[in-house]
Amino acid sequence: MTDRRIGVYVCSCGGNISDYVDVARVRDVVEHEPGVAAARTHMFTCSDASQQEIIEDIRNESLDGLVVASCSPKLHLFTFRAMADRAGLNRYQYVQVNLREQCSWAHRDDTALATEKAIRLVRAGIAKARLTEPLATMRIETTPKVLVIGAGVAGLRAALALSELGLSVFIVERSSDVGGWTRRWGKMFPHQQQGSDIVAALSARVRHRENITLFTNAEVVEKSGSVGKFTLQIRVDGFHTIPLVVGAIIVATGFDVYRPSPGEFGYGQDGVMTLAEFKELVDRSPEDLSRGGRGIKDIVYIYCVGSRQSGGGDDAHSYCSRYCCATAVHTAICAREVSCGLGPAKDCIGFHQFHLFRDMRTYGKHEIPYEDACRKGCVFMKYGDDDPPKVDRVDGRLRVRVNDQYLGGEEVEIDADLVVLVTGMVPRENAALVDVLKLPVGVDGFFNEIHPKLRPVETVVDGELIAGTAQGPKTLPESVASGLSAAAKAAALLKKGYVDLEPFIAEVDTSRCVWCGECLDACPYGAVEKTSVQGKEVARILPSLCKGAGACIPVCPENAIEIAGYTDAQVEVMIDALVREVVVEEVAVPVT
Amino acid sequence: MGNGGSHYDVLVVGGGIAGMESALTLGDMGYTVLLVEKEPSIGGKMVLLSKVFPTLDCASCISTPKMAATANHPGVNALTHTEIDEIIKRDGGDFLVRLHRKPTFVDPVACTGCGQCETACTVALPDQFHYEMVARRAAYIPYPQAVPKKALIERHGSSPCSFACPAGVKAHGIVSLVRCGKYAEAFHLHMEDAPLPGCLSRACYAPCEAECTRGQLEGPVPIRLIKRFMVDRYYQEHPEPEYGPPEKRRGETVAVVGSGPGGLTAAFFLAREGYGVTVFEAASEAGGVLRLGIPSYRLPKDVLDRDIKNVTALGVEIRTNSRVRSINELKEQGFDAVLLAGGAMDPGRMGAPGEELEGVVDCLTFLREVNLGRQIDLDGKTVMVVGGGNAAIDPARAALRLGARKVLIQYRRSRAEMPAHDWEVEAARAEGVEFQFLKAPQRFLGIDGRVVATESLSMRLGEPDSSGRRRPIPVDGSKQTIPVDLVVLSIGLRPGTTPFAPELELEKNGRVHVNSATLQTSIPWVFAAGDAVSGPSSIVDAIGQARRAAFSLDRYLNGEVLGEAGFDERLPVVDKQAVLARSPSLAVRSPREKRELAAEGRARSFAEIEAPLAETEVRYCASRCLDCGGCSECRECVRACPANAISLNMHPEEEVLSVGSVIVATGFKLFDAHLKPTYGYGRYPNVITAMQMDRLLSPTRPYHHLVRPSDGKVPDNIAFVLCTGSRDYKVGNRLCSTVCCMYSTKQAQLIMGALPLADVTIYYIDIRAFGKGYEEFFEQAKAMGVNYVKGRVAKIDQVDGGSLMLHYEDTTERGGANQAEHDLVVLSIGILPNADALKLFEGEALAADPFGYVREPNESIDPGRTSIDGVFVAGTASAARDIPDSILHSGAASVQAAGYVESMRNGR
Amino acid sequence: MAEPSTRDVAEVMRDEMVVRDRITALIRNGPRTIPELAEALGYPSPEVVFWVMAMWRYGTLVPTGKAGADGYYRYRLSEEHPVPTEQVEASHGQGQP
Amino acid sequence: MSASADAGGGGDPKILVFSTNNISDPGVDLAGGSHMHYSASVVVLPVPCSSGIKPSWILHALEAGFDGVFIAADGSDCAYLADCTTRTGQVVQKAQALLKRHQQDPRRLRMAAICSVCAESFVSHMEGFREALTEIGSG
Repeated sequence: MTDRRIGVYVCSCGGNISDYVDVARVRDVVEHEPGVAAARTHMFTCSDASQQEIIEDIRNESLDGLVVASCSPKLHLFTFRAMADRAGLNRYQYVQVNLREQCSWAHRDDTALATEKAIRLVRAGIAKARLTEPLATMRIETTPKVLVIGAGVAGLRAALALSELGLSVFIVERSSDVGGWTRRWGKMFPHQQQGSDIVAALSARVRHRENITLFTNAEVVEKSGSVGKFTLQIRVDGFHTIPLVVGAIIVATGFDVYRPSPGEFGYGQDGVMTLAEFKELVDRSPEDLSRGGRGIKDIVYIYCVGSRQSGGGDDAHSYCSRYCCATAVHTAICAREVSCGLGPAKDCIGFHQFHLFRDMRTYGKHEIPYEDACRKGCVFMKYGDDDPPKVDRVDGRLRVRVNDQYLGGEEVEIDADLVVLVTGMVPRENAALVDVLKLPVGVDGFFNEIHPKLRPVETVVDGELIAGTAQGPKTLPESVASGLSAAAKAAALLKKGYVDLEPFIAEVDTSRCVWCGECLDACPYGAVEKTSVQGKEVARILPSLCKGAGACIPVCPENAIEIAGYTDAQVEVMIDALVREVVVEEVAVPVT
Repeated sequence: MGNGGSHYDVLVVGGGIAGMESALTLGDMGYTVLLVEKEPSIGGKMVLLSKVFPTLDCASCISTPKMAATANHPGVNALTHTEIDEIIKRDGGDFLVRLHRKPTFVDPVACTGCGQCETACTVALPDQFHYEMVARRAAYIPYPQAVPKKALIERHGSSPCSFACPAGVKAHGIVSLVRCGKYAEAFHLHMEDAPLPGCLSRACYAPCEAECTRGQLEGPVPIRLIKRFMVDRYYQEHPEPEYGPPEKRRGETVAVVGSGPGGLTAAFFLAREGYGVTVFEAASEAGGVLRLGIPSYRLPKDVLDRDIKNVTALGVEIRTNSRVRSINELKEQGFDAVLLAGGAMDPGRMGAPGEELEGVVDCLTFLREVNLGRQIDLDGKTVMVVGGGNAAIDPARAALRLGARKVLIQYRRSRAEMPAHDWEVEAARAEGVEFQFLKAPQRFLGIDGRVVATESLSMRLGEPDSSGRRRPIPVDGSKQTIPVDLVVLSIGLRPGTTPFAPELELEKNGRVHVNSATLQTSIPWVFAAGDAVSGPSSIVDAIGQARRAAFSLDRYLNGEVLGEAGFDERLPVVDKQAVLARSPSLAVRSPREKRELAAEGRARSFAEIEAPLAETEVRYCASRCLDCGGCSECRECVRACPANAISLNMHPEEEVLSVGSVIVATGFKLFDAHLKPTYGYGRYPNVITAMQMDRLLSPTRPYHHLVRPSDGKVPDNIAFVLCTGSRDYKVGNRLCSTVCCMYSTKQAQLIMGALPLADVTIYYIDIRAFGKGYEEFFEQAKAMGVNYVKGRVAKIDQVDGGSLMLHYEDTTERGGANQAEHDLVVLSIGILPNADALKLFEGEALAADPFGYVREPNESIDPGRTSIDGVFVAGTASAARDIPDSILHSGAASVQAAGYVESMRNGR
Repeated sequence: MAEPSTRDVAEVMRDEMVVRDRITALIRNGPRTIPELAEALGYPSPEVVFWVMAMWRYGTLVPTGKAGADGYYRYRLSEEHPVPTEQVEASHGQGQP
Repeated sequence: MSASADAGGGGDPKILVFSTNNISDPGVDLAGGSHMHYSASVVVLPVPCSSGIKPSWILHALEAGFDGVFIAADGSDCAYLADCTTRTGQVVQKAQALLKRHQQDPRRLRMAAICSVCAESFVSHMEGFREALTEIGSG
């Protein structure tokens, strides 16, 4: 019935299994299963001595399949795979059966039934082993080049890091300049460096790297291929197109500043400006803070403009923009410095800054500048989530009314020279790029990572990484860390020049496939593509992208896809073995 | 590259989420990585969480694959339970690393993680992975998801009591077994190390108790009495030993000279090894000093008889009335080796006139007569005992029991110099023995050859003599005559080795000359122990020495090299102050009451003086044990382990290696909620920390359900106090901890899921829901009904039934002083820098920022780079961070570390 | 009942080894809540919580169904006690080659 | 003489559980590791991801003699797919339609998310399913 030669090893686990499962009986029953060439019990299968014995069996008995029935595969799958390697048996022809966690320990109340179950489990393992074939890990060659899209700080820093690892980098920047928003800004928190200086330093370093190529006024217009080898078309200066081949792509396209709609908190009126605009004003002011020749003495900051707007209209931004509280506080300190110098409060008489906020989100070390602002005379007033301040113009001056929750909701009126709308970050308009790269975008409009906790720079498209504020609002150091992290992931893919993949991936039976496209839709990794075999349109699985999850399998109407290790035949023989009755005579009468 | 040891491209210190991420990233790049984690599992704190915000993913489900990947990555070597001793930057730009692997006392290869050792273990310790909400055992698997999933044993060192025992009896093990009611196991444990538990539990001077750490509090654990209960119980149930001669027999035979404690012990251990053992005893009965020297009111003879059976059951033959006069004769009789264990039997003489008179006897002779039951009538007589050792006390007390009217002890030095144990002196005094210090007889006066009086002189103390004690100098004109009927001389016993003088090298004082480590004599096949070697000493010392001599003798007969190795495998003794520091709030627990028979009544009877402890009393006394060493060495795990994986004599393994770059991923410390005393943590059981709440909400929780710690009731009104230990000058931490708002919001959501009827209130200052998806998560919690109150909590008081009154100021209300009652309060404790990170480096120091975190000198451009070129920092070691930010930061550290390694390779 | 605890946590936990026999004996006569056990044992209930939870952890006792209307669970002996030492020994012996 | 032991836990309904290598199989392991009990008639077959289970396998299991099939799904913790639960739900729907077409009671198929530490939840699901299948009776 079978010409397989399978070794079966049933472990006592020093009593952990054998106290509840009659391991000798299990062995006696299963050694008559078709294809079983050796069946033994061990006190501890994982011990060196037992492994050595199994290795000798594999060699002496020319075993071509192996079943170890012991503890959970989480403990020893790798142990026995390594043992198979040493014995010269293909590691994927080894099957582990879980007799401890899922049998003896769970059924300590009935040893007879535990033994029956163990027999069925081991028979299923044998049945699967009979249908194993030698498999090899797949080696995918990778191109040691990376494309970075966006030459803001995150992109520039990522490029530098990769270049230092010997990987070639192409930077594609849509605008004519590098540095993004940072280039436009003066003193930035938390380290009081000038944004322009940071960019200058970075771009100088980039220029010195021979293996970095920078394209400005450039866009990615076409992409094909997959991780390890993407082929791209770059359009530069609007007309000529350059082809590039890279192994990975880092998307670091940055953010935009929220632009309030006209009338929102008085926006559009003279003296009402966004935080970004105000920051530029402060940065530009060498000594006294003034506008149009008039000194600025009373400033009102209204926080959460364009952020945390739940239940609003279409372009409402329900998320928190993360950087604005700290930026506003920092800018207020800078504004005070410009107006009053670094001296104590008495030097600053007549200069007032009112911060109308909801929650002060100066997390972590940003707490210190917030404290500093409090000490330096900034007044903080909390307004209710559903009770925003109102900005009017009265007698030519701006008047802000707010119900201050710190005063039990009492209304306060403030006459202001300037109203600063603390505006958040919004996603950059990137429709064309999204279309080319097939990158997923979240409900907030930023690019979506594959896992928000543990894989914050990876996307569902292997080899396409997201960095900096393209993924969501961030401060400068956070954005740079994100860029470096994306560089790390790119290097992890490309540095060795190849990637080894487990062979448990999907495979299409082209004789059955009629190309309906269901699998293409089902695969979140883009591992399916249309191809043609002898003129017939069929699906093809890209091994480098397939994760072996199997999402394509149940959707195929023709039952044309299988995963190695979990084929129909394997699963069905296992099911049959798991349900088959255990008959006592089997001990004596070999099953044919 | 390196000075000894192996080389890795990168060392990652810390196996939490940041460390694992860094190691995996670098491993994938193709670099070799050494990951060092001090805890017994990688995974850090994240794997202990219930779920993670804002996705409510199960923390275990997303951590464990990462842990498995780290452990199995071909480029990553993950060492757990390992401490870095120092990292030194070298001129070439690489780093020298010294580390040591802490012993787990379990062979990791053999261990299958089955947990049977845990079930068997007799020591309960607070479980650090459950933040001390429940006990674990000293033998334990860190938690079900641990990687590697292997048991280990918590041992701080030898417990002082066990370490103190000259015989190596595991006093701590016996106490912990008795504490559990495992009396027979305790007996067997004793027999591992000494075969005379009955005698020792009565007549031992109990150095274990003298060393007991509890002695520094209200009094030591009464180890000897605990042992006595255990032995009595066992002997009652087992009048005969449960075993016979060992199955494995050896051809060689050994002669043991003397059947005192040393001889019996040596015979026992040799017989257990399978040797044919014959004990030669000069007296008519076996036991030596145990039978002849110790009166039965201290050691009943039936106990001694039963102890001797422990030895004879192994097939040991004891030949009484057999004085050995020549060692060579024994050889001629066919013995392959001889062990001399004769006692100090030759009485010393004072050399005073009248010493030969009838009625002047040495203490040994006197006690031998008494103990062998000779009729001695001292009714109404006066007895003087001369001497200051324990050997003076016993004859004095025996004389009282024989009817003496007056018993007097004269000692030529003062009380302070007296070698006798205090309690013996006190017991004798209580019974009516009179002590005269700084007095000694110079002459014995007799009539008809029989002593009638002594002539004593007073003494004063001069300069210290060779023994280190001050020399007594007679005071002129202080002569005093005292009428006596009997004088017992208890001075200077000498070993009875004289007959062997021609055959064996002896010291001047008559002791046998031996190699002090091996106890081998000048004749290779002769070993010696006990008083014959060290002069008169205690029973337990003799036993310990005999065991050592038997060990050497066995090695000798096996043809093995003799030496120190292999005999004493004790760990260094733990520091008692450290033990006390572990439990700063120990309450005084009354030691048991001393329940001896009243002194007046007992002094006239040879019945045993000391009353036994009752069972409940014994277990109470045993529960006072502080488990100084952690593990008690009771060996229950050794018996339980099916894989034979327990190895109690592991030692730290040191390693020196070189690495190209270092990533510090040492994580954070949690704020200690005790430091905020107004919140009552540690005093009010229903005030817990958020880490504890996270454990309670986890499926692998310490309790079977979310119940409050005061009484197991399901809580229905739970409060969270945010910013506990954060944004707070008073506790020295001005920083925001970044994660508390969100984890509290997460816990609130989970509580609403687990207890739909419960009210949950979060007291906050600002809700810092700043990350991706956080604001939405916060809104979701509000929509579920979580009540957010803006205000700092000033104080928490406990009210009736364990509930808690929170005093807070609602900053959104005018004059907002307020209070509210809750039945469970969660302190959302903050994150603090882990100062350990800064101590890793020798030489060039790793700079800290003003808050104590690892400093990143150019964070805006090179986040993750530290003050030392080539050293990087990942995760919360440089700032409070949530998980995604830690991951990003780890990526930054690892790519820069890789860059450093490349620049080194290219010789920059 | 829930007096501020004065005893060291480690010391309380250690007492499990002494008290667990008594708890076992008490619940053998029928399920009890923690306050009931505290009353019967004469120990404060926060201490009893430590012991009951450790005994649950190591398989000696289990709660009976859901908490009662008073908010308390009742505990009974589990059907399967921890393996008695004799049994471990037997399997150990069996394991010798 | 065929002294046949019941091919299952003493007459309990025979349940086939599809678990997932990364998430729910460790959860089932933990049940055993914590010495919780469920019927020995429950057997577990691990697959990579619950969204990759074929309805035909489920039908095959019932036709081969299992009384019920339980999918221990990854739920939101799935390492492969963010929408794993939805996809597995679709597998269940398809399978139930298939079962109906083959005159099998669709109640014989159940699904629940079992995380890697959901030992108690797994055991209670097994108990509930056992009761339900007992009520349905042997097919």
